[in-house]
Amino acid sequence: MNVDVLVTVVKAVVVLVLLLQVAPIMIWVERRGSAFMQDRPGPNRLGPFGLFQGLADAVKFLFKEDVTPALADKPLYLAAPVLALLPAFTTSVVLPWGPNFHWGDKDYRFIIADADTGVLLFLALASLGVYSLVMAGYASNNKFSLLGSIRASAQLISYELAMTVSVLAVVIPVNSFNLGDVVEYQRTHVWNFLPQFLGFLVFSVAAFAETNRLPFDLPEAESELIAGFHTEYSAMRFAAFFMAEYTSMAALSALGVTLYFGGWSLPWINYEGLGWIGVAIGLGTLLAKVAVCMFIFVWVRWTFPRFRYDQLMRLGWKFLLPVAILNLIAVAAMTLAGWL
Amino acid sequence: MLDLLWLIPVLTFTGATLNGLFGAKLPKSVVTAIGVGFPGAALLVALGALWQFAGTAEAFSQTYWNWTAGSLTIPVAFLLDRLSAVMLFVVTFVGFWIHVYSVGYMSHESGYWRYFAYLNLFMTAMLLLILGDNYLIMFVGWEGVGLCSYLLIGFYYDQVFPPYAGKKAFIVNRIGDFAFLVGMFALIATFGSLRYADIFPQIAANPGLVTGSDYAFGLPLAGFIALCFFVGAMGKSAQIPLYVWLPDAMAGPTPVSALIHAATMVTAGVYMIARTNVIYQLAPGISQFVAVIGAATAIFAATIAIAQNDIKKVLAYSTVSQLGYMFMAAGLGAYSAAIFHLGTHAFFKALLFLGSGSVIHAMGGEQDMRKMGGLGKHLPQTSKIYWIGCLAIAGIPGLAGFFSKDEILHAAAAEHQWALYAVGLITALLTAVYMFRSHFLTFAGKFRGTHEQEHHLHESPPVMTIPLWVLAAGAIGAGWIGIPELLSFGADLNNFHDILEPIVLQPAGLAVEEHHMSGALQWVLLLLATAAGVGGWFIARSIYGRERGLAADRTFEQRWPAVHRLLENKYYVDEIYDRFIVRPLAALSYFFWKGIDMLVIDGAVNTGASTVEVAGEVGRFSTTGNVRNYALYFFAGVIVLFVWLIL
Amino acid sequence: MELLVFLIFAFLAVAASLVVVAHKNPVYSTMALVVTLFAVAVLFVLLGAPFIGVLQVLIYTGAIVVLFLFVIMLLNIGREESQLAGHKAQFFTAIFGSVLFGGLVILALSSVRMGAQSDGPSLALVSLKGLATTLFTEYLLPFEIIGLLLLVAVIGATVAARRPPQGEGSVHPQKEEAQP
Amino acid sequence: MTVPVSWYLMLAAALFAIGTIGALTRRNGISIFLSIEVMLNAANLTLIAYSRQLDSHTGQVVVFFVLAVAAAEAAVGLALFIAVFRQRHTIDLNRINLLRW
Repeated sequence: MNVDVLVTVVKAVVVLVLLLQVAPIMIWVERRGSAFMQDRPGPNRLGPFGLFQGLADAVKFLFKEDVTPALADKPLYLAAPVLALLPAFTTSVVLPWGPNFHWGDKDYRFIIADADTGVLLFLALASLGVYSLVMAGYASNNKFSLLGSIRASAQLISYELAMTVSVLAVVIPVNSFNLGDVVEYQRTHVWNFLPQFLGFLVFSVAAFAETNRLPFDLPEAESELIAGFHTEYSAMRFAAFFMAEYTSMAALSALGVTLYFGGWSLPWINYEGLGWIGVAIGLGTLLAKVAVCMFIFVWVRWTFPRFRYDQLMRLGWKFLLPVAILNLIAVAAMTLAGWL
Repeated sequence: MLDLLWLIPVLTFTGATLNGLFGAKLPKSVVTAIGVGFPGAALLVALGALWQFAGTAEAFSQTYWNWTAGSLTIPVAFLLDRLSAVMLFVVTFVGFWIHVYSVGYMSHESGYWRYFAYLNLFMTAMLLLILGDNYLIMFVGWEGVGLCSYLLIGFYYDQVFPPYAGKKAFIVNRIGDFAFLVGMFALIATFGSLRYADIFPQIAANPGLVTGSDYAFGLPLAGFIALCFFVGAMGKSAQIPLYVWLPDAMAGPTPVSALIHAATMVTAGVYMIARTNVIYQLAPGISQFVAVIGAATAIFAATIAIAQNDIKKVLAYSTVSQLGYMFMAAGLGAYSAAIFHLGTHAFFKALLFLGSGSVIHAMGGEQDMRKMGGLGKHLPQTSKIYWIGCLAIAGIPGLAGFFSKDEILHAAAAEHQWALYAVGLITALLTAVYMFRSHFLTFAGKFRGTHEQEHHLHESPPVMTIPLWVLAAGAIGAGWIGIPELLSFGADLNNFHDILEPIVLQPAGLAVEEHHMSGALQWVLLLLATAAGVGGWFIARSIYGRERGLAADRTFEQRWPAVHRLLENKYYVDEIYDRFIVRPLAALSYFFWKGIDMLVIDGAVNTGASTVEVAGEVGRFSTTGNVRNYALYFFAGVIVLFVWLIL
Repeated sequence: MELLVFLIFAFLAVAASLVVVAHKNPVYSTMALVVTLFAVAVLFVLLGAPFIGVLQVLIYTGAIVVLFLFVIMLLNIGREESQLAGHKAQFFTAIFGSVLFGGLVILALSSVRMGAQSDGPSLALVSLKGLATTLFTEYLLPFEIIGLLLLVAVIGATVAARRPPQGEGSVHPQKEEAQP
Repeated sequence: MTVPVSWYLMLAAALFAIGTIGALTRRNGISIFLSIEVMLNAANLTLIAYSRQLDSHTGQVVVFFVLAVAAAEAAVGLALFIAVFRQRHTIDLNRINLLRW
């Protein structure tokens, strides 16, 4: 068997295992975090600090009855949750998870798919996420679901634009779409959030919208649409949406960290000299940064109220997009001037 | 001043433009100032230019712009040589005084501003005609005067006859213009130019160029061009058979008749033939034809004039007759004599017309001589002036007509064209008869009109009489620049005889025939001419003088009713034209209208239209309104194209 | 390997496009279109145009087709399809013509065997820099014009889809008017 | 094992024919649009295939433009459908036949 293929498989397995842990952990973090913010105990029965609550939830989802509405459009109804997981997990193939490592007589990058089109591929795959929402809402044959789907499709397209433009601004000084190159660039220069603070702001706001998190959770807005596009889902299918949401949050966080906060790197550390320990430190650093981001997701969710739909659209089209374009132009000009 | 040659037509054109555009809104005094002031200024400039020209006597040419169409280049240029100098003087001088006269004559007309706009425009066109450096400029002027003639004949457009007469003049003139155009095309085709200075020296140096093989209709080029140009001149200058429009043109205001249909425009044909003399010299047959037509016109018109009762008609036929004289001279090769007669005729015929105008003005528009008579008492100045005009045209020695007419008869005799001479002499006699007849009928005897008219009779205001006296002076004195050799008593006082020497080019190889007549013969001829004039006066006096009035006419009518009717109805020429040309043409037009145009052409078009309509009726069912069907048609087309491409 | 990928995704593309064309429900058609587009994008990558492939997914499936879905759901277009006279003729003519056309092309292509190079696409072809250089030098003007076209399309779409002014859609101007 | 470029072209032809069938036989406006997108994609595939065959970027650049044009077409076309739907409450092209004789 080819060593290259073996290395790729190993990388993929490591990343997949890591990502699969996100959802259970996040269930606990979300519940305990919200409880902490609202000054109440939260789940505290199962294990220390209720740490096994995630496990319990998983078991519950697995054994609940899987209900399919009678008038649902069955194939689409069944396919939607599966489709939701697809972009969440596939996007991570272009992310750099750690420094280069040596195997056999070759250097490898800790990226599963070391593609030239890196970040574009990420965005392309992420943009497929909208289909699961739309399919789910449409197939449920429920007016709340349908409304959620319509909202989702419009919202995701709108914020994708702003996000893409802000990401492109990062790519300009790096001169490559490859996220590994982005990290390498930040190791020799200052982290991107400093010169591109505007872009970072736009990206983070768009990230909330892209993951349907509060304050942009219009597609599921429980006070208006019950549960939006997944109103009719239950049991493991519901859990799949849950998982997809947290996983894509993690993937987007990783992307944001990679783009603006040096990815797996910390300044003044010579990872290459440390060998496998360096790789471990890099991976740990990345996970730590992602964890901070995830906590911010939770923190924001329990802090801000929900936007109205027209406010959402106005913010996306009339504020974020112009700011992102402004940022793009500024970065391009600075790059031309040689400041970056 | 010679450099300001361009200013002369521009001045008159400015007058025409100002009056034409704003005249309706301007007060009458301003219209008068513009209408007379600009031709006056033009006259001053022309006199200045002529003064300077007389000093150098060199042909002067000025190019302003070149009009280029393909390989043909026509310069917009003016030429002042001796020929155009004479014409320039006649046109501006006589023209100006007729403008002055018009102020009085037209003072009560409603279209006062329009009249002066037209008249100034006419001056412009006429000046273009005579000053042009080439045939095209001449043609522009030629058409321009035709247009103004049409406009002015039809000046009283609210009446029935004047517009009709205007149309008639215009249409008859088109026949001649067509021939003129053909002649110009022949010139362009042969020489690639229309400039006099390009063509004539070339022909003079190498006559073989135009006299060689047949060009068209069995004529060599010279003959063809000469014939074409003469047909053009026939129309413009009212020669047989195209003279019919001129008598009708009297429907216009009388000063117009004086200026356009006596003094200037109708002489354009003579001017053109004099200008083209080289070609006519090389076409002796056509020249002879010109002379014969001229002579025939002269006597033909004179006989009609005798039986006319309308004072302006008499003068109109007189004009036709005198124009015939000029053409006779031109045909005989006596171009100087033709131009001489043109000049003197301009003076005395303008004088006569204006005099008749004065009479008509006094009579309140009445033109029939049978209702006049005894006006000498009421209009003493007009009577005298008219008398001078009659003497001048009759060829009484000492006045202008005598000298110029004598030149022409002399030329005929010198060429041994005795038949033409005889015709000329008889015409001279007839001329004297009908002119004095008109004078006697108008001014002598008792008044035959209504009491109201008699009460109303008055002498014309000075603004009309002063131009009359100026022209009368011309009618008396204009002849003295060309005193015949015989009367010069040794000194060469005939200043006009050689005036066209630089213009009349001698074609190479054409022998100069010096016809020298014996002194005695010349004396005899001179006396004969004088006798004709004086005899005419006596005849007229004995028939119409004193109190006799119209009695003789009635006697004549009773004795030879057929002859009288024939003459009174102008030999039925108009009726003949109507019967043999106008009506067949109308019938043919009707046939083309109903048969060809409506049946064939419209039918073809309508057939096409209804075919399309039927096709549309059927084809519209393919437009189902369903976009998908259209897409299918589109796709079918793509397949066809594709198959065609790969096969 | 390439052959395998090609065969899989070619089959996927054809099958999905058949669903696009044949399915009565426009939502299914749209979903099938997504599959077709994705499959073709993979083929683009195989042909040495990874950038175009990614763009295809990003723009086509990520934005354009979502727009289709949005409109389908907004207008709630069901399965109802009318049956009008003359449809059968249209139907069979279209199928016959299309099959004829496709058959002709495939027939024509089967006789020529081109591009059987043993090596994959050249590095220069795959390189993003080369594509960018071509796009921004040789095709700069068309690129700018396309930008203009998109702007015009945005304006046109906005105008075409706008409600008549007196509708409830124009809350904001009324609000501004209400102020003294 | 490499695939001859002509196979891609044949695939494109097949896709194009399928798309054409859809565009000509469907009555739902949106479905026709979708079929047209399939046709566009077939054309794109051809362009990319020739880009590979000729080792030139031009084909890819043209596909880039086609993508942009498709975006514009979708935007305007869908806006028109919405406008038409407001008026006639259908986008069945058999019922939108104002151009009928």
